[in-house]
This record gives sequence, structure tokens and C-alpha cells, in this order.
Amino acid sequence: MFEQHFPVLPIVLPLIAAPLCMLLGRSQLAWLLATIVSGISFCIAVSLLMVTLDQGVLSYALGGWEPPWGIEMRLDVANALILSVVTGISTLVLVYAKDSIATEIPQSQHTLFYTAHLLCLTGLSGILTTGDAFNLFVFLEISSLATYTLVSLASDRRALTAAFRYLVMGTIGATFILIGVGMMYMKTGTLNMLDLAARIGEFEYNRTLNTGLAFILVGVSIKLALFPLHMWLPPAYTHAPSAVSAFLASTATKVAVYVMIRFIFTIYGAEYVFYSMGMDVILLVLAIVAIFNCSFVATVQSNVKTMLAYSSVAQIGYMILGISLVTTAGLMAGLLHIFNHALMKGALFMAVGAVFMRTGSADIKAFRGLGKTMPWTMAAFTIAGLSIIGVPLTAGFVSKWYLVTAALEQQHWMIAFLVLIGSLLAIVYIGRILEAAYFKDPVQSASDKTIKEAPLMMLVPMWILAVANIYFGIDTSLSVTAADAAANWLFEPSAQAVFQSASQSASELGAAR
Amino acid sequence: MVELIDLVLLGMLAITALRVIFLKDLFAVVMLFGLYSFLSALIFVNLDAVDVAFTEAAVGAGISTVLMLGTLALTGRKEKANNHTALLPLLVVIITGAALIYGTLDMPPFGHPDNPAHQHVAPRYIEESPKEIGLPNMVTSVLASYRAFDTLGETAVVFAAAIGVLSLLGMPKPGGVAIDSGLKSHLVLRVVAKLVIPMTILFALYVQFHGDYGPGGGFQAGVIAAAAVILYALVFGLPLATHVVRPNFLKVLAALGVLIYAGTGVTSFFLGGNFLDYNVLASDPVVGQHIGIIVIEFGIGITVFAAMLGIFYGFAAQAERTNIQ
Amino acid sequence: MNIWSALEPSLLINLTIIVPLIGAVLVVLTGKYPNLRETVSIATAITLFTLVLGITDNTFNQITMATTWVSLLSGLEIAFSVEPLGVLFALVASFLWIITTIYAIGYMRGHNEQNQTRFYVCFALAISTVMAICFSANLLTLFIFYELLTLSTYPLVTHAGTDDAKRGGRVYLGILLGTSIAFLLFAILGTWVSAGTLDFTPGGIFTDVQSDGLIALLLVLFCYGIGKAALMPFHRWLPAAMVAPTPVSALLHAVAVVKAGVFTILKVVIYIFGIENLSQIMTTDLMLYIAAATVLLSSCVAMTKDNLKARLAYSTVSQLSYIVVGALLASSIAAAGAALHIVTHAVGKITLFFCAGAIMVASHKKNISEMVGLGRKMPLTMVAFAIGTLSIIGLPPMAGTWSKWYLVAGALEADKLIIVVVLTISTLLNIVYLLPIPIKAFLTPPDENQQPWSRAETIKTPLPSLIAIGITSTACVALFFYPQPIIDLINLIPDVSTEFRGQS
Amino acid sequence: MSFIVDYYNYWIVVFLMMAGFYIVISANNLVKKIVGLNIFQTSVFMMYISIGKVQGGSAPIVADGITSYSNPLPHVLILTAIVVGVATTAVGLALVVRIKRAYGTVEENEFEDKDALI
Amino acid sequence: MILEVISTILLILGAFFSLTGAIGLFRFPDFFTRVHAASVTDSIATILIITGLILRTDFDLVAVKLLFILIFLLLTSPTASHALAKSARHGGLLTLAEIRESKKGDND
Repeated sequence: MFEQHFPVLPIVLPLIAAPLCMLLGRSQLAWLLATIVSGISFCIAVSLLMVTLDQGVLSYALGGWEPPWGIEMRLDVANALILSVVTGISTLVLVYAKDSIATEIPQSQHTLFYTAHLLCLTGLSGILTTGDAFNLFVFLEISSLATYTLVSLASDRRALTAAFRYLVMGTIGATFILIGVGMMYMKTGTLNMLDLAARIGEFEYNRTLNTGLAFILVGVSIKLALFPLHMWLPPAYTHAPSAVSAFLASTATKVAVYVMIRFIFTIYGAEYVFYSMGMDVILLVLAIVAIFNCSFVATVQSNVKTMLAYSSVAQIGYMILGISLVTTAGLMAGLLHIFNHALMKGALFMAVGAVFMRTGSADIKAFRGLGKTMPWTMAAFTIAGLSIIGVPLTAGFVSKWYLVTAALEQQHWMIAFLVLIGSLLAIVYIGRILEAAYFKDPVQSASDKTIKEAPLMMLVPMWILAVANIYFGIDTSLSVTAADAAANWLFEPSAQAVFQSASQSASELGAAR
Repeated sequence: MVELIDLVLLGMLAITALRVIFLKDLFAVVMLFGLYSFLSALIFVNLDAVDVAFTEAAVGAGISTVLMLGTLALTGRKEKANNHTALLPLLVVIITGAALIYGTLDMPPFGHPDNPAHQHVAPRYIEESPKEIGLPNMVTSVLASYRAFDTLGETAVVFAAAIGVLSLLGMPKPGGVAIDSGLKSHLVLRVVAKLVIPMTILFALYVQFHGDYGPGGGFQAGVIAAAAVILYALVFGLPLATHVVRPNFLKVLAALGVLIYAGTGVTSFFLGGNFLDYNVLASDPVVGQHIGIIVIEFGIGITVFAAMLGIFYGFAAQAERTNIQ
Repeated sequence: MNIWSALEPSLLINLTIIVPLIGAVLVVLTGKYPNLRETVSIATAITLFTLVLGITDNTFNQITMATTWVSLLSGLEIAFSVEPLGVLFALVASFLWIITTIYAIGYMRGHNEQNQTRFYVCFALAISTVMAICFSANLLTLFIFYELLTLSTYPLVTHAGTDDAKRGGRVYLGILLGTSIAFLLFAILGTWVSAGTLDFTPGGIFTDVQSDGLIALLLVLFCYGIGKAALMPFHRWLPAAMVAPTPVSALLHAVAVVKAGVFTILKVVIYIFGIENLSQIMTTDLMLYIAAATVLLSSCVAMTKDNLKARLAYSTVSQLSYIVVGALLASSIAAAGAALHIVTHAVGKITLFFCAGAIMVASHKKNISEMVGLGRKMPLTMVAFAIGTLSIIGLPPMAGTWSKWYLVAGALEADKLIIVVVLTISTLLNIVYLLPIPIKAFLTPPDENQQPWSRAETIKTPLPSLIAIGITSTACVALFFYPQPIIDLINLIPDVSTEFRGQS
Repeated sequence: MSFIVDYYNYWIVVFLMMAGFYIVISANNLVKKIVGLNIFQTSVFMMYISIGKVQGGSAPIVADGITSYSNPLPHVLILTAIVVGVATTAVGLALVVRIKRAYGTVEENEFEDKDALI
Repeated sequence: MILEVISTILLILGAFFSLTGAIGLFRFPDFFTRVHAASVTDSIATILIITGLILRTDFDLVAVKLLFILIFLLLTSPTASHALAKSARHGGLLTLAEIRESKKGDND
């Protein structure tokens, strides 16, 4: 009986579960509840993805108020895909977190951890699902506030400064988005995305709208850590508890990329953004610089979490690169990379978290000799690492393949070449860790305590992601089909036409009243 | 006239903001910020946004300032002179500002009734909401019904903030020994406080349940009620206050408020409507709307009350700890 | 001869890839019992060889064999199909795997190597990927297994686990992965985007649609992208990989890795560009001369090396460029020569490496200058070494004669006299840097000042190693007298023939 | 002239926003940063409310004899945004308190000196 | 009409007292005198202004609300001034006279 409510459930379920978690008090129960709710959300998200692949769009009017007046949840393939990723990763991270946070967070805070995690999930799902520009801001802030809390839960004092820096940058970003939304509202009188799209389409070139878009893009760029606005990300990911790093690295920035895609393609329309404003060149250059700069920085890090964080920033460069190519193929490559990168970074951070748990350090020195002592963890790390590099038969190869193909189709030979060179840098930083793990003897002082393999509850989610990396590297039918459909949907003028007619009928409705 | 007042207030705001930039005394900075909030509340009144003004006064000038002062008590009131050049920030700000000014050039003129913002979605709220919702305060109608999901999110944000502060600062243990604060000897203060606190709580209830008709609503009511307890804690000491309103009770309340709100939405599932569709709550849609709005406003109220008070407790507990040390 | 005729022909391809994998698993399972483990290894190798023989038989009978595994990306599959060039390489690789395994048994035990199980497992994995490379039906499949080959041989290169080994491994992995991702993948993507297909097609896949500049660029990218072909300046990995145990070096140089490189180049030239079209590409000559320069330069470098394995490594670099030259000459005879050279160089070079390994196991000598008079202590080994040397140089009655013959003939046919000159000079250089070794070993009397060989040092070469050396050196001779089956196979390759075009 | 009358409000608001923004990014003291953040956000709220103003309109509460109301929608949005703002402020200040306890200072350059952040 | 005039007078007076309070706040020499200036004028200004406003209403609910505000302000504003002065005293701040006294003592 709930099928028609599915679009709203991935938001509402964790939202209800969060206070319940707090009321339950016992961390075991809270964990169980959070995991179950997250799992149900994942199932719903997947079923939504199937439905949207089949039918196109699902719209859900909250409060029964039809769209431009009420808030609308709107699911198409693009956000259903990312929603599945987010809820899926969240479930895995929760399973993983039970043992992981036991060593990293004081026992009394465990319940708060699960509550904050659920709130973060609520926010992310909300951002993904909503069809209303202001509602997006609200959910952005829910997820951000929960994230600041999650980051600061770590016992390391540097987590506090990292969280503070994140908070300041995140709030600036959110306020920029708010300014942008305000400017859009000023010119159009609406907040609904479809409606905005239709009304912005009437403007050829408008300085207020341009500025609004610029502010939104800058705000979102802070949230997604686009170079050079990424400086908050490495400390936050480095010092956050491992489970949080794993969750954020594979979801939060991806969701921000989605927001950027949504604003560019759905609301303003690629033509307005790229041809009238020439944003593609800026994004392209920033993306390339991000790939190189941050990959280079990653190669010299001694803390593996920092290294992975910089790698994340570089990988975000790939996604933005895909967007900035202004073709369906490029957009599709970007979306595909969102999907695949979530799989790889999730597994990598989980593996590092397991190492941190057993050795008490995420320094590269701590990885020495782990190939023997923690074989399963390191094997998962290796698979995901190869995927980051883009070795064939892994998911990373698939997204890189499509990205380069998209660049080549536009005759951007240089860019395609740079993308490949960029992945060489990934070989360097991943290679350093693998070498330490497999070919170096453990540091003597660490040999006092014998390092054991990570507990099963941590290995299982890690391996699910690792296997997913291989699975989606070989059988690409699901990911590629979905990404392709999403890109077509976002790009196709006919889809825009559907938007327009929908909003026209809405305004007629309004007129009739 | 409206423009003139607006201009004067804006000018005062500009002066305040500039002073904040250059002052090194953080206490003064925080006070000026309180002033800034008040002035902006006045501007909001002047621009017909009474609900917003109410909230801004309660939150910006009230809670925020109290929290900032509490922080200052723990961190010291002097900003150290920093020697790094502020050239880059200045450049960033100038570029951003220039972009904004550029953006204003195509803006619709200020206050013009034909502006697009007043044409498309808003007229429906103004014209239909009294009929559809049955409430005179359109802001409440839009807030609690048309855009109820935003407000649910907002409640979740407050809840998230409470979680954050709780995890960062912890809660005081209820009913500890009251240490001698400077205020204890203030007989006048205590007497007046005893007079004022009940009035404040009464006012909070009025704002809570009268919000449908005039400015106000759950959010403002929650803040005011919290302020009453905060006043109590300030005058009579934190241990006594935690004895009256126990921290654990606050946790339950904060969670409960969100649950009430979300539960209302879920109830409409079972009654056959969409999430947060109040029409189905009663046989008559307008009555249903009314019930729904009262219930969710109540949810907002208790969450905000509990969260704000909890946040204050967190800061106060820290101060207590520092004092003991 | 075809004991597998009962099976579906297409199944044979799958089996060639899977059998080594099964072997690897069995090796892991039997890892505790060395004798059993090595029996399994050899049994797997022999099974594989019979499978390849079966495929060869089918190829001669013009039975098409193809299979598709999965559709990886839209329009791109992991697919396999058999063509004669692949069969040739598969034959060489699977045959030499048997020999190398036999040799390795002696070597590894004689040398007391650690982690022997890992060695045999990786070896089997490498062979599996080589089989996949041999039979891959499109560039993507080839690329995937090409990368897997690099990864599966990496543990072999760093087998010793010393700092030197790690450094060598890093160079090995860095150059091979680097070139393949930066250039080869780029070239493949460029091909895919411009031609719309990656299938190996006789006569090439490029049409008039693609601009000349693009194809020219792609050729350069392919030549450098296939780093395993060790074209200068991307040859450094090969000497660096010398830190590996000798059977691994043999595998790298003769059986799997470098041969996979030149095989890929040949395959790309024949099936992607098409030999006919090659002469119209403007950069062909450029790459040809770079290859020729590699031939000469690396020969010169080889002369300066005193370490026997390093000298052999540079010799390999030079010999590989023969094959690249043959591929790029755009003549069907030269291509045939190149294909034949894969075989002859394989048997010749593997003999040399076996000998070098045997010397090391027996006497712990690595440098050429120390090998004076060794011929009297290890006569059989050094005779084999001499045979290998002669084959590499290309003197009759050794197998190397034929391939060099066809290469020179190809150069003449293509009117590239300068290549003829290069090949001649190179032969002379070969003589200069290789022949002194057996000469020193046999003819120079031991230096008076030097310590005489003590008893303890001259343990006998392990018997399995000796057998292996015997087989490969015999093969060097046999292929001179009986090259016909291989030449027949080569003639089946489209656009390639050992006949002069003008005459027949 | 009408140009100025039409836009003066926005311009001053932009100035206020930038004053707040400047405090956020230039201040070294964390409390001041938070104050700046609040000023920045409050100014943005003013922009929204300015959008909602209708000349000659009155507060959007139905009353007899009033025909023109200001636009209630921005008011609703800003109510939400104010709450979001105070929530952020609370968490930010809580972090400041913890930072003070952990580092003994709330000046950014000082605790950055105490441990390299990255 | 009369009410309006009275109300206007009250409002102007209230504004005037407010202004004097502000001037006093700036011009008076030390803390206690300043608090004095502010608090005294504050109360009278509040009374005057709110009474002035009440006269302008129709003596309905709004007037009652204004009355409540008046009571509230009259309660809190002096209390605040009191608390301010007392805590300053508590913190050891001296009045001008006392300072003079102590200086005298120093001189002797």
C-alpha cells in the first residue's frame, strides 16, 4: 500500500529513525534500528531506480499541494541512481561502523553517532529527491550539520579544527546557494525546479540570473570540494572517525556533484550555462588542475587517509570534467564515475579504517607488512586501489573509458591524454601503499602486539564493495544503462519539453483557480 | 516613509557592521552583533515581515547572543592582533561584491508590485490560503502546510544541532551542588525573575497557539520558553535549573517533537493522503488543515524548546566545569 | 595428433585460458608437497601444449574458432578468436612453458629460492593471460590481458624481495603500466572513437574516413604504448627486471612478456592498420628508424655490460626491435620474418638464459669477466650457450638464420637499403658482444692470478635444468632444418607470406 | 534617479553581506568568524525580505480592509533559514569551546602552529 | 482629535527623553553616572511613548498588549540597570567620588 509513497520514504524513514535512536539510548539497539532503516531505504531506492528506468519520472506532491505551490519530490533516473548508491553505502557503513567506532568513539557517544548518521542520510536523500530549490538548501543544511557532528566525534583534537573549518566553509557555501536561489526566485517567482527551468528558459541572457547561477555554482563547488575550494576536505576526511570518512567520501561530495548537475542541466539548461555564460571552459580548466594538483599532493602524503582525501578531490575533477564536456557522453561518464567512485572510495576508506583499528595509525608506516597480517583487508584495498587507477576489469576502468571516449568524441585529444596521465599519478600513490603492505617488513616497535585481521563485521561490507568494484567492472549493464538513461534524460531537449508542458499545465491550473 | 526608515536602519546596520570589522574587543563585537540582529529585525518589521522579525529578535538577538557570550566567557574576550595581511580576503570580497552588484542590475525594482516574485506562486497563497487552510496568518499557512516539508527539515536541523552540541559539550548532571554565582546575592533580580518567568512562559504559550492568527508559532514559542528557563538558570544557578528541567527529559522532548511532526505526516499515509497532507485528518479539509497545523506547530515548539535549552545547558555545563577548575 | 578433436573447437580457446588457472589453483592446493606441486605444474603445462596443438591442427584445417565471454561495454566484448599469428605465439609460449617449468624445478631447488609456490602460481597465471592475449579477438580484450600480464608478472620480478628487486619491480611496473595507460589505452580509445570498432580485421580497420594525421599519431602511440616491445626510450624496464630469478627472466624474455609486446605490435600492424596501408602512414618511417636505432644502440650498450644477464637483456632489446622493424617495413616477407623471429629468438634467448642461470646456480658467477675457462668445468652448458649465441647471431645451421633471412629479404623488397645495412651491422655487433663469452669459456686458459675453481663452487648443474637446456638448444638446431610447419603457419596469416611478391 | 530608488536597498544589503563575508574569511579569532557568519547570513535574509516587499502592502496576515499584502513566501523561507543559521551557530560555538579546551586558544594561526592541520 | 494631539505630545516627549538618555550615556564621566542616565530616562521614555501609543489605539486588544509591554518593560529595565550596576560594584569598580577619595588618601 505504500508504493505511491516510495519517493518520500528514503527521507522520512531515517528522519523518524533518528529521534527513535536517541530515545532508545542503548547503542546496540540504535545500531540495529539504524542499519535496518538504512537497508530498507536502500531497497526502496533500488526499486525506485527500476521504476524510473521503466517509466521515466516519479513525482510526489508533499502535503497534497500540487507542484509550484507545494514542495515536490521528483525522481528520475539520475537521482534514483545516486540515491541507491547513497543508501547502499550508508547501510554498508553502518554494518561496518559497529566495530569500527567501538575503538574510535567513546561508548557514551555511540547512540549520538547513529542518530547523526541517520540525520546525515536524511539530508542526503532529501537533497537527491527534492524538486524544490529551497528545500534542497534545507536538506543540505541537515546533512551538513550532521556531518560536522560526525567529523568532530573523533577523539583526535585535530578533528575539532577540521570540523570547524568544514563548518565555516560549508556555511559559506550554503549561504552562497541561498543567495543564488534568492536571485532565481526574484526573477521567476517560483522555487520549483521544473517551473524554474521553464521560466528561466524564457530569458536569453540576464545578469541577475547569471549571478545567481554563479553563486550557486561557487556554493556547490565548495560543498563538492572543487579545486581550489577543496581545502576543508582533506583535514575533515583525515581526522574524522573511519566510518565517517568512508561514508562521506563516497556519498557527500557525490551528492554535491549531483546538485551541480541538477542546477546546470535541469534548471538552467546546458545551453544557457555553457553557451551563454561559457561556464564549460572554467569548469574544464578547474577540473584538469584539480586532477593534477591533487593527485600530485596525494603522492607525497604520509597519512593514508589524507592521501585518499586528496585522491577524492582529484577524482571529483574527473566528474566535473565529464560535466564540462557538454555532451551526453560526457555527462554520462561523470554520472558513471559518481557511481563507481563511491564503490572504490568506500572500500578504500573502510580498509584504512580497519588498519587504523588494528594498528592505531593511518600512517603509511603502519601499513608495512600488513599483506601478511591482514591479508583480507589488504586484498580489498588492493582491488579498490586498482579500481582507482583504472585497471581493466574494475569499475574504475569503465568510467575512465567512457570519460576518455567522451573527450575524444569532442576532439579534445589533449584532455583525453591528460586524463590518462592523471591516472598514472594514481598508480604512484596507490602503489606506495601496496608496496609498503606487501614488500616491506613491519616496523619493529609495532611487533609488540600481534596485528590481527579485522573483525568479520568490518570485512564483509568492505568486501561487498570490493567485489562490486569488480562486478561493475565486468558487467556494466546496470551502471552504464542507468547512467546513460540519466544523462539522456538530463540532456535531452524533449525532456525539457516535458518539463515545460508540465509547468504550463500547472500554471493553467493556477489561472483556472 | 517606509523607504526613509529603511534607509536609516540600513545605514545604522552598515555602521555596526563596519565597527565589528575593526573592533578587537570580542565582547563589544558580540554586543554589536546583538544590535545588528535587532536592527535587522526592525527592518523586517518595516518590510512587513513580522514573523521573521519576531524570530530574528528571539534568535539572533536572543539565543545567538547568549550563546556567543557564553562562549566568550570560556574563551576570553580579546581578539589577538593578527599580523597576516588581509589583502586576499579583501580581494575575494571585492570580487564577490562586484558580482552581486552586477547581479542587481537586472533585478526587478525594489518593492514593485509587478515583480515576478509577486506574480507566479505567491498570489495563490495570498488569495487561496484563507479559504484552503482557514488561517489568517498566511505565513503560518505556507510554513506549516504548503511548505510543511521545509519546516520538517528545519525541525530536523534544530534536532541535528542539539545532537551536535550534545556530542561536543555534553550535558550537566542534574541536581549538582549550586556554586555561588555573583547573581545569588541579587535579591532584586531574583524577585523580578520570579515575576517575569511565569509571564514569559505564559507568553510562550500564547505565541505557540496564537501563531495561526498573528505573528508567531512553534518556533518562536519554543525559543521564548527556553529563554524563560535560561533566565531561571542564570539567576538561580544551573544545578537548580537542571533539577527543574532535567537534561534527559530534554533529550526525550527533542526527539519527541520531531516524531510528532513526522508522525503527523505518516498518519496521513494511513488515512490515504500524501505525506503531510492534512486534508485527510478530518472529514472537512479545512478542519483537517487546522488540526494538522496545531499538531505540527506543537511538535516544532517542543523540539525547539528542548534543543535550545539543551544547547544552553551544554554551554553552561562547560562554564561550570571551567569555574570548578 | 589432435587428441582434443572430440571437443567443440571453440571450447578449446576457453580451455587454453582456464587450464593454467586450474593449474594455479592446484599448485596452491599442493603447495605443501613440492614434488606433487611440480608434477602438477608440468602436467598442466603439457596439457596446455596439447590443447594448443589441437588448436593448431584446427587452424590448418581452416576451422574457425571464436568465443565471447561477456559484453563489457556497449559494443565491446571480451571475445576470443583464433588466427594463425596467435596460434604461433601460443605454440611458442606453451611449449616453452613446459621447458621452463622443468628448468625451474632444478633452478629453484638448486638456488634454494623462497616462496616457490607463489612463483609457480604466478607463472601459471602469466601463461593464462598470455593465452588470452594470443587469442584475443579485439584490442580491448588484448589490452585487458596485457595489463593483467604485467600485474601477474610483477610478483615474479620482485620475487627476491630485496631492495634491488623492489626497485627493479617499481621500474618494471612503472614503465609498463605507465606506457600502457598513457599511450596504449589512449591509442585504443582513439581507434575506438575514430573507427568505431576494435575488432581485429584482416587488412585493417581504418578507412578513408580517418584523417592521415590521426592514423599517424595512433601508430606512434601504439608503438610506444606497447611498452613490452621495449622500443627505446622505454626499454629501461627490461634490464631493471633482471633482478628476477633466471626462470623468470627466461619467461620475461623468451616466453611471455616481451613476446607479448612484439606480438601485440605485429597484431596491431597486421589487423588494425593493415600491412597494405602501412606504407601510406607518414610516421611509419619515423618509427621504423627509431626501431632501427634501438637495434644498434642497445647492441652498443650490451657490449659495455659485464653482467651476463644485463648483456643478454640489452641483446633482447635489440632483438625485439628486429621484430618491430619487420612489422613496420610494410612488406609481407618482412612481416613473416618478424613472426618467425618471435619463434627463433625465443628458443635462442631462452637457451642463453637457461645457461646463465645454470652458471649462476653452479658457480655463483654473474659477470662475464669471471667466466674465463668455464667451458672446461661446465662443458654441456657452455656448448648450449654457444648454440644459442650462434642462433641469435643468425649463423647457420641455427634457427635464427631463417628469420634474419626473411627480414633482410623484406627490407630489400621494401627498398629500405638502410635497414639492410642496419641489420648487417647489428649482426656484426651481435658477434662482438655474444661470441666472446663462449670463446672465453672454452679457448682462453684460466687466468693464473685468479683463484682456481674450488670443488665447492662447481656443483653440478641440476639435472632438470640440464635437460631443459638440452631441449632448447636442440630446438635451435632443429628449427633450422625443419622450419616448414612454422612457415606454413605463418603463411596462413593474411597479407603475410614468405614468397616474394614479384616472383610468385 | 529612479534607478537608485529601485536598487538602493539591494546595494546596501550587498555591502552588508560583504562586510559579514569579509569578517568570516579574514578573522583569525574563531568567535569573530562565527559572528561574521551570522552577519553574512542575516544580510542575505534581508535580501530575501526585500524581495518580498510590496509597496503599499501590509504584513501577510488577513485583516479587514486590506487588499495588498506583501509576499509571504520569502518570509517563510527566511524563517526556516534563520533557524538553520542559529543551529549552525550553536554547533560552531560548541566547536569553538572544545577547540579552546583542546588547544588553549581560539586564534586560528595559533592552533595551526600547534599541529600541522593536514 | 484631542487624543491625537496628546498622544503626539507624549511621543515627542518620550523621544526627547530617549535622546537625553543617549546623550547622557555618551557625555557622563564614568560608568555609574552613565547607567544612571540611561536607566532613568529609559523608564520615563517608555512610559511616555507607550501611553502615547495607547492613546492612538481604539482601546481594544492592542491597547491591552501595549499595557502588558509597559508593565514588562517597567519591571525588567530597572532590574537590568540594577543588576548592571551591582555587578560592576561586585567586580570592584569605584564611583567617581570614591576614586577622588582614594586619590586624596594617596596624596596624604
